[in-house]
Amino acid sequence: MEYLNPQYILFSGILLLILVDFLRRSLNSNKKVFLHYITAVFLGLALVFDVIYGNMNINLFSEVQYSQFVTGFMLFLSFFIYLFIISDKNEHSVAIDISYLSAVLGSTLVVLSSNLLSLFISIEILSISTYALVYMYKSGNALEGAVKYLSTGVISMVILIFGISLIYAGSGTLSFSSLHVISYLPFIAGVAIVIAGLGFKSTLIPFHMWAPDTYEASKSSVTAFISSVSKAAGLIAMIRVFFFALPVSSLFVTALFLSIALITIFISSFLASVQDRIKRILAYSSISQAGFAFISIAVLTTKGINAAVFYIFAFAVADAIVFLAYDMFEGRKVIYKKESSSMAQVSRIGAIAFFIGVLSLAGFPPTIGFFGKLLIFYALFSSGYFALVILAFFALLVSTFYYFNILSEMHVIDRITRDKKQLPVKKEQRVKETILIILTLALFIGVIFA
Amino acid sequence: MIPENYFLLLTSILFVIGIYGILSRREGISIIISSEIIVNAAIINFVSAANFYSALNGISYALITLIMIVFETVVFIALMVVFSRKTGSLSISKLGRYKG
Amino acid sequence: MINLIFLLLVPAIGILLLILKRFYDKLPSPEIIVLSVMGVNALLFALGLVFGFSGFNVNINPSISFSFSLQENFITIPFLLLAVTVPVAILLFAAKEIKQSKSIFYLFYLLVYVSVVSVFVSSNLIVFFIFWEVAVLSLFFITGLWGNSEKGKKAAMKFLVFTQFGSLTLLAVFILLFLYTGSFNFSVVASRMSFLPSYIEYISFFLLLITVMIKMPIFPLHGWLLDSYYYSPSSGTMLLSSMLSKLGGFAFILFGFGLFRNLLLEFRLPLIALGVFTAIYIAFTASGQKDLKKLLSYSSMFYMSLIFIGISSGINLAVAGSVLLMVSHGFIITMLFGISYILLQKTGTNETERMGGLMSKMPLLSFFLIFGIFASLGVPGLSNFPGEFLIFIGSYGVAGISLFAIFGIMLSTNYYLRVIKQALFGQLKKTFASLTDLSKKELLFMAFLSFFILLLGLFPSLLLNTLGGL
Amino acid sequence: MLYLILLPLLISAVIIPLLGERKNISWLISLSAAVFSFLLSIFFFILYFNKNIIESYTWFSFSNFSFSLSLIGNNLTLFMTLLVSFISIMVLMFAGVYMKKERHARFYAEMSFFIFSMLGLVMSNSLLLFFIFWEFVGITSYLLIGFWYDRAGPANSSKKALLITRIGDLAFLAALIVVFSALKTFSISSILDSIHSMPLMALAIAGSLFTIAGLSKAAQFPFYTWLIDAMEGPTPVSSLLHSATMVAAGAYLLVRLLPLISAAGLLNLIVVIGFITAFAGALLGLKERHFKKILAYSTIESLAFMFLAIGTLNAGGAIFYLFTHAVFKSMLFFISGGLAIIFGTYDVYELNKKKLRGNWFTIPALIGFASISAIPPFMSFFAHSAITHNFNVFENIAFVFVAFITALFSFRAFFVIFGSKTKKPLKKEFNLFFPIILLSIISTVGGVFLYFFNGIISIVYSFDVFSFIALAASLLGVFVSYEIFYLGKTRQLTEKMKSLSEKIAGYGYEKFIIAIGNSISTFGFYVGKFDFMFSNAMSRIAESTFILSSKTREIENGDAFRYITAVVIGLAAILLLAVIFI
Repeated sequence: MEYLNPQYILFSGILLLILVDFLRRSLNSNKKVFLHYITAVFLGLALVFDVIYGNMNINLFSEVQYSQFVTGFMLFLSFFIYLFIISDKNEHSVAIDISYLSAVLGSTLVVLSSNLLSLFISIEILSISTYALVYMYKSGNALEGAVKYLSTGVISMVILIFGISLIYAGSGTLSFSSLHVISYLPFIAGVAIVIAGLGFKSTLIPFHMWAPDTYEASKSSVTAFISSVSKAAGLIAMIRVFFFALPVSSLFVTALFLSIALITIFISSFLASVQDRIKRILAYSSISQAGFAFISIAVLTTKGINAAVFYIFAFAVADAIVFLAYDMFEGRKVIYKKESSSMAQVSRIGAIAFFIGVLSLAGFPPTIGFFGKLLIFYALFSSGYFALVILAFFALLVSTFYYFNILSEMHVIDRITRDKKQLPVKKEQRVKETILIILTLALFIGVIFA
Repeated sequence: MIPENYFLLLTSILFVIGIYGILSRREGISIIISSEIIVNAAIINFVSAANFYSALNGISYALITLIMIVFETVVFIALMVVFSRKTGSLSISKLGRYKG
Repeated sequence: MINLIFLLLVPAIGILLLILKRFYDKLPSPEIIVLSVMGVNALLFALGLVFGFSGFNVNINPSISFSFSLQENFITIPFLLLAVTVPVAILLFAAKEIKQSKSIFYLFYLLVYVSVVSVFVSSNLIVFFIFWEVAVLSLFFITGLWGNSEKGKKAAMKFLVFTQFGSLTLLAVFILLFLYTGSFNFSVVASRMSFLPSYIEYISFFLLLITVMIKMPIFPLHGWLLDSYYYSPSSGTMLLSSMLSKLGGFAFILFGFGLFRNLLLEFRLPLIALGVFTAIYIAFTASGQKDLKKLLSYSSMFYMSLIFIGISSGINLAVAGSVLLMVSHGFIITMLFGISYILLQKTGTNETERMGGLMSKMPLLSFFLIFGIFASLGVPGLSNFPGEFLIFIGSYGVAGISLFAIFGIMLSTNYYLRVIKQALFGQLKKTFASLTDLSKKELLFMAFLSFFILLLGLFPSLLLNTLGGL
Repeated sequence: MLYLILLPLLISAVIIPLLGERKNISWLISLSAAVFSFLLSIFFFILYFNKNIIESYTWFSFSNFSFSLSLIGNNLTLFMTLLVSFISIMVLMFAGVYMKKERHARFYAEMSFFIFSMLGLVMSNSLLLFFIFWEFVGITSYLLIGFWYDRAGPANSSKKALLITRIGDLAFLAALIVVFSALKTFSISSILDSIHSMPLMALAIAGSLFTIAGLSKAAQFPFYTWLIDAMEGPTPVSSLLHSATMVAAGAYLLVRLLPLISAAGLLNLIVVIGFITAFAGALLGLKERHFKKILAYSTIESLAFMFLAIGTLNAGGAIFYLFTHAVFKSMLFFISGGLAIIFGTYDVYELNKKKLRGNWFTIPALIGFASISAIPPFMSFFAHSAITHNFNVFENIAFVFVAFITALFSFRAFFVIFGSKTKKPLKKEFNLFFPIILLSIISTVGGVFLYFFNGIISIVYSFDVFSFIALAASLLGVFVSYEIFYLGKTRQLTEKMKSLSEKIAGYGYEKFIIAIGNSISTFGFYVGKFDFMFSNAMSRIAESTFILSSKTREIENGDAFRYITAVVIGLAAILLLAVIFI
């Protein structure tokens, strides 16, 4: 029983795939699809085991109160995103399956890591496999996205490890349970550098600049993964380090975090509102979502962390939905905001799912985006940050503006009845729509986790 | 016995040199090389701190770091190869299809 | 006993049917579905008036005290009357106005309907907020998609951003209440109001004021009003003016008067002064309008400011008057907007100066226009009078300044009479020689509303007796 | 049971529109309703004579406040119902002639409703009910004045009438609120009982607001202009408006609330306004050519007399004069309408050319104009003496002048219209003939009413020196006007009088009112513009931030190197902050 947890399952999946790939010569090329199914089965199994048995619990990786929930939704999302990916009949190599599995593994490990170094390793696993995913899942100009992602990523990673090494030099330990705050310059500098390093993964401004480009360059289903699961991992890492490992409740850290969060929310909102391409708006919106989650982390209270975890879940699901739905439209050349009117022609269900996803991102009830924001404001209020909430309101207004700019252009609805001219529906589109429906349902049912 | 602070000073200097290296050149390769300098600084930190605290895990952290960074470098260089093949240059500034 | 959930379930079934209609064309037309839904709901409401309503409660997430609970409160019945009846009339009207994407329009229409009804009966603040937002959203789309083709979207966006800010401040109030009382349940919150520290009380009260002032709207925060009223389709304008603005008043009574009564009493003088200023300012603004729809939009705001005066006086007499005025104004303004749309359709212009002498060609329409105008001028026997009267009596007792709002009524007499004179009286223009009077459906619409205007005007005690809990 | 008096007319007001346009049926219904009301009034008058019966109904009540509507049956109110319903019968009969060619249903429905409201008004004991009927009267009069909506004149004048009387309505409303807040009751009788428990401030406010209401309804200075314009309406409407209903309501209100007004200390003001109005009305009437407008000015003046009586705490005199005035003024309007039906004009000089003296209109007209001038033996002479009872010396002296000028301007009209002798007699139509003759008989022998009247309301006559001086002045006025207008002597004087009245007319009061109206519109227009800018200001601010952010987007120019730089800058910033703060 001890080994029946998602991490081992995923790891064995990776090994199996490598083995099979190694023996590929002997396999028929038709059997490749079979490998995809195996991958999907492993992801599904991981999800099931997470729900039943929870995560692995060893030296460097241990469960915390929310880890089962977080890995659960990560696996849930990864599973459906993967199903979405393979529902495309496009040939893709087993390498992608492997990197996908290892990315998922990395992100679940981030949640569990109880040591700064294991955190670093998990993030590395996640990063490296997502670089590969971005590049290998060929779409338009994936190379540019990959290069931008990678060059920023490499620097962030080395910064991170340097920060970790400074912390080690300052305190002599990297284990979260034994770390404690000391007022020693190298240690402080290390902490500061770690903030910068982790900021990359969770796309906080000013470490966000790769994100819009990479999101736009890579295939939307991959973007869905990066912007939901991988970003969730980055934010969870923030929580791990700054709430559990280094409970620094000094005014300085709070002020720094809050200002980073506010800057992130505001700048991304304003930048999103002047974009023309839908995907880029979504990219910036995804950054602003991270800002919201971070604002809740920044208060550094239990309420704030709970709110942040729930909010991360909420926006991850919504982000996954909008990017997956957008994947369907992207194929039909719906690029610019004003073209969103033809979304509904591509897929009516896709359009509606996109619609609801955006609503959730904008924080409209009764979706979980609203409940996430509710919890965040609750956390902020209970720590007494009234002015901050009002500021956040303004940012929300701006975000309402750009979200609804897409939606009102969308005519979700207007054209459907008028134009009977529907594009022919393929079988895989039905599969995709089903996936979207399931995810959309999660947007409503997710309330029970709040 | 060299005091711990000397090592920290050294690694800080290395760090700054690395950062300078990253900022001064636009070729992908120079970025990865400068990054290596920073990683080396981190490794020095780990090792010296392990010595200072007389705990062995610092050494193992250094080794793990080394391994991980090798992966990273490999991926980076692989991508750079593709990149230079496609664009005929190593300057990452040449990219500009996706912007603001 | 009629369970309140039925009032929500019936429209929900209607929504489902509308969605299913996509796939099975054999279902009746959307208008009929919506009409029957509303008919059944009205019947349920009538039954409920006779046999009483019972509450409904389902716990969803106890950790944030989120339960789907519906309960009558002290001002529910009059508002329910409004929410159950006026949309029927608007439907009669929309059936003529809306030509494209009918099923989607009615989907949004039912959403507005169900959300307004639910806001009035919900006793959990989250449920309240959810439906509050759904109403805003649906109206955003109604304005944006069926409104003026050029400016509709912009107006809708303005409406959304403004009201969204109001919604967020309301949300902040709810969260603050939850923070200190530990519950989103209205009755629990009400019983634990003493837990709030005084500064929190102040903060929440002012946030609530912002919400109310945006929603009703009141002077500095009324920027969205004109655009969204003007560029909406007429049925959207009717929904906005008769339903959405009433949500603001409802929230003000429920929370401002129900929860923060001490603060309301403390601040009533400046609030009444603000209301009086708004009333006079808007009456002047309306006097300057040449366009009938704009004029009506502003005049609608004028009555909302009277309501604001009434509620902020904090006297139960005036609050009861505000409730009456809100209900009655819902009927009247719907009728007036309907007439303005019919005039636009028939004469091709919204400017009263360019009409003239229509009375000889359209006696029925003229009758209803004059009827509506006199009703909104507060002629006794019609529904605005008891409300206005109670508001003035109540608020005069606490602030003599409220009498100055009567000057606003004077100004509105002026502009309304100008409308009658320019549009109906005078010589018939030659271009209008072939005008026809109201059709049967429009007549039904008018008669339906007039019936309620007369009924509530003659027997205000029908509503007042339900307000005993104030 | 008093509401029974109201019912017939209400029923007729509802039934007539339902029946639609049918020949004469609307007329018959409304006439018979008025007759019913009249009979019921007689019945109740006899039943409740010298009693004080209050019938109260609760309209609605809320938390200890009861909004009750009550009717009162006593000598005064029932006498007023008698008067109103009687005059209404006469007017409706006349309307049968005058409105033959018009569309009936709307007219008679509105007339019935109008009479209904007036009957309700005179009987109501609750101020709330009083206000309700007061509003009804105002609005129905608006609709009636604008009966010929497709002509420019009625369209304008009806708007003006309602606007100006609406000032009074709203003043009434405000006063009602003030009184209710102070005393928690609407009942006039209990209000008058407890005046002294009212705070002085509230009393003053309420009193002046009620006075404004009364003045505006009764078309006194400075509100009189609407009444002149209201002549654009059909003549039956004018006659009803002028005699027993609309304008009388203003005086009646003050009569009912006389103790309150006097406690508020407004009596002298009312007297002054009364004199101003009387002078102004008479002088303005001098230049008028339009028969109905001359009558309108005389109405204004007569009402001013009532206000003089009210201002001197002489309720009985006011009511007596109201009665007298109602009788002769409606008759004069019938005459004007009758002439207009036959000759198609209201212009007195046009009528002069038609050679009217000697036909059957002459005697009633003479009676009417003599009544205006208060010449014995007509009833109005006694009424005048009743008015002047409480006058002091100054008021009496002023009144002498008024009497002179009144006689002058009223007989001017008579002499001009009936200036030349005719040969052929005019046709007599029963519905026209009967009311005129009946009313002229009443105005003639009305003096006999005196003793009867005294039983109804306490009236004191004062046939003192001044009343005879006033009589002499009136006769002088008749003589002067005979000299000037009939014989055509002293043209110079005529010209002077004309120019004087034109000067008064030209002092721009009308223009001033119109200017106020226009400036409200203009001001409203600018406020509207301001509001438009104001509401757009916020979106402008939002747009400017978007412009700002479209500049910021330039930072992300797609150069990956810049992205790395951003990371390093961010790192440096955080590091710097960390080092500085710790």
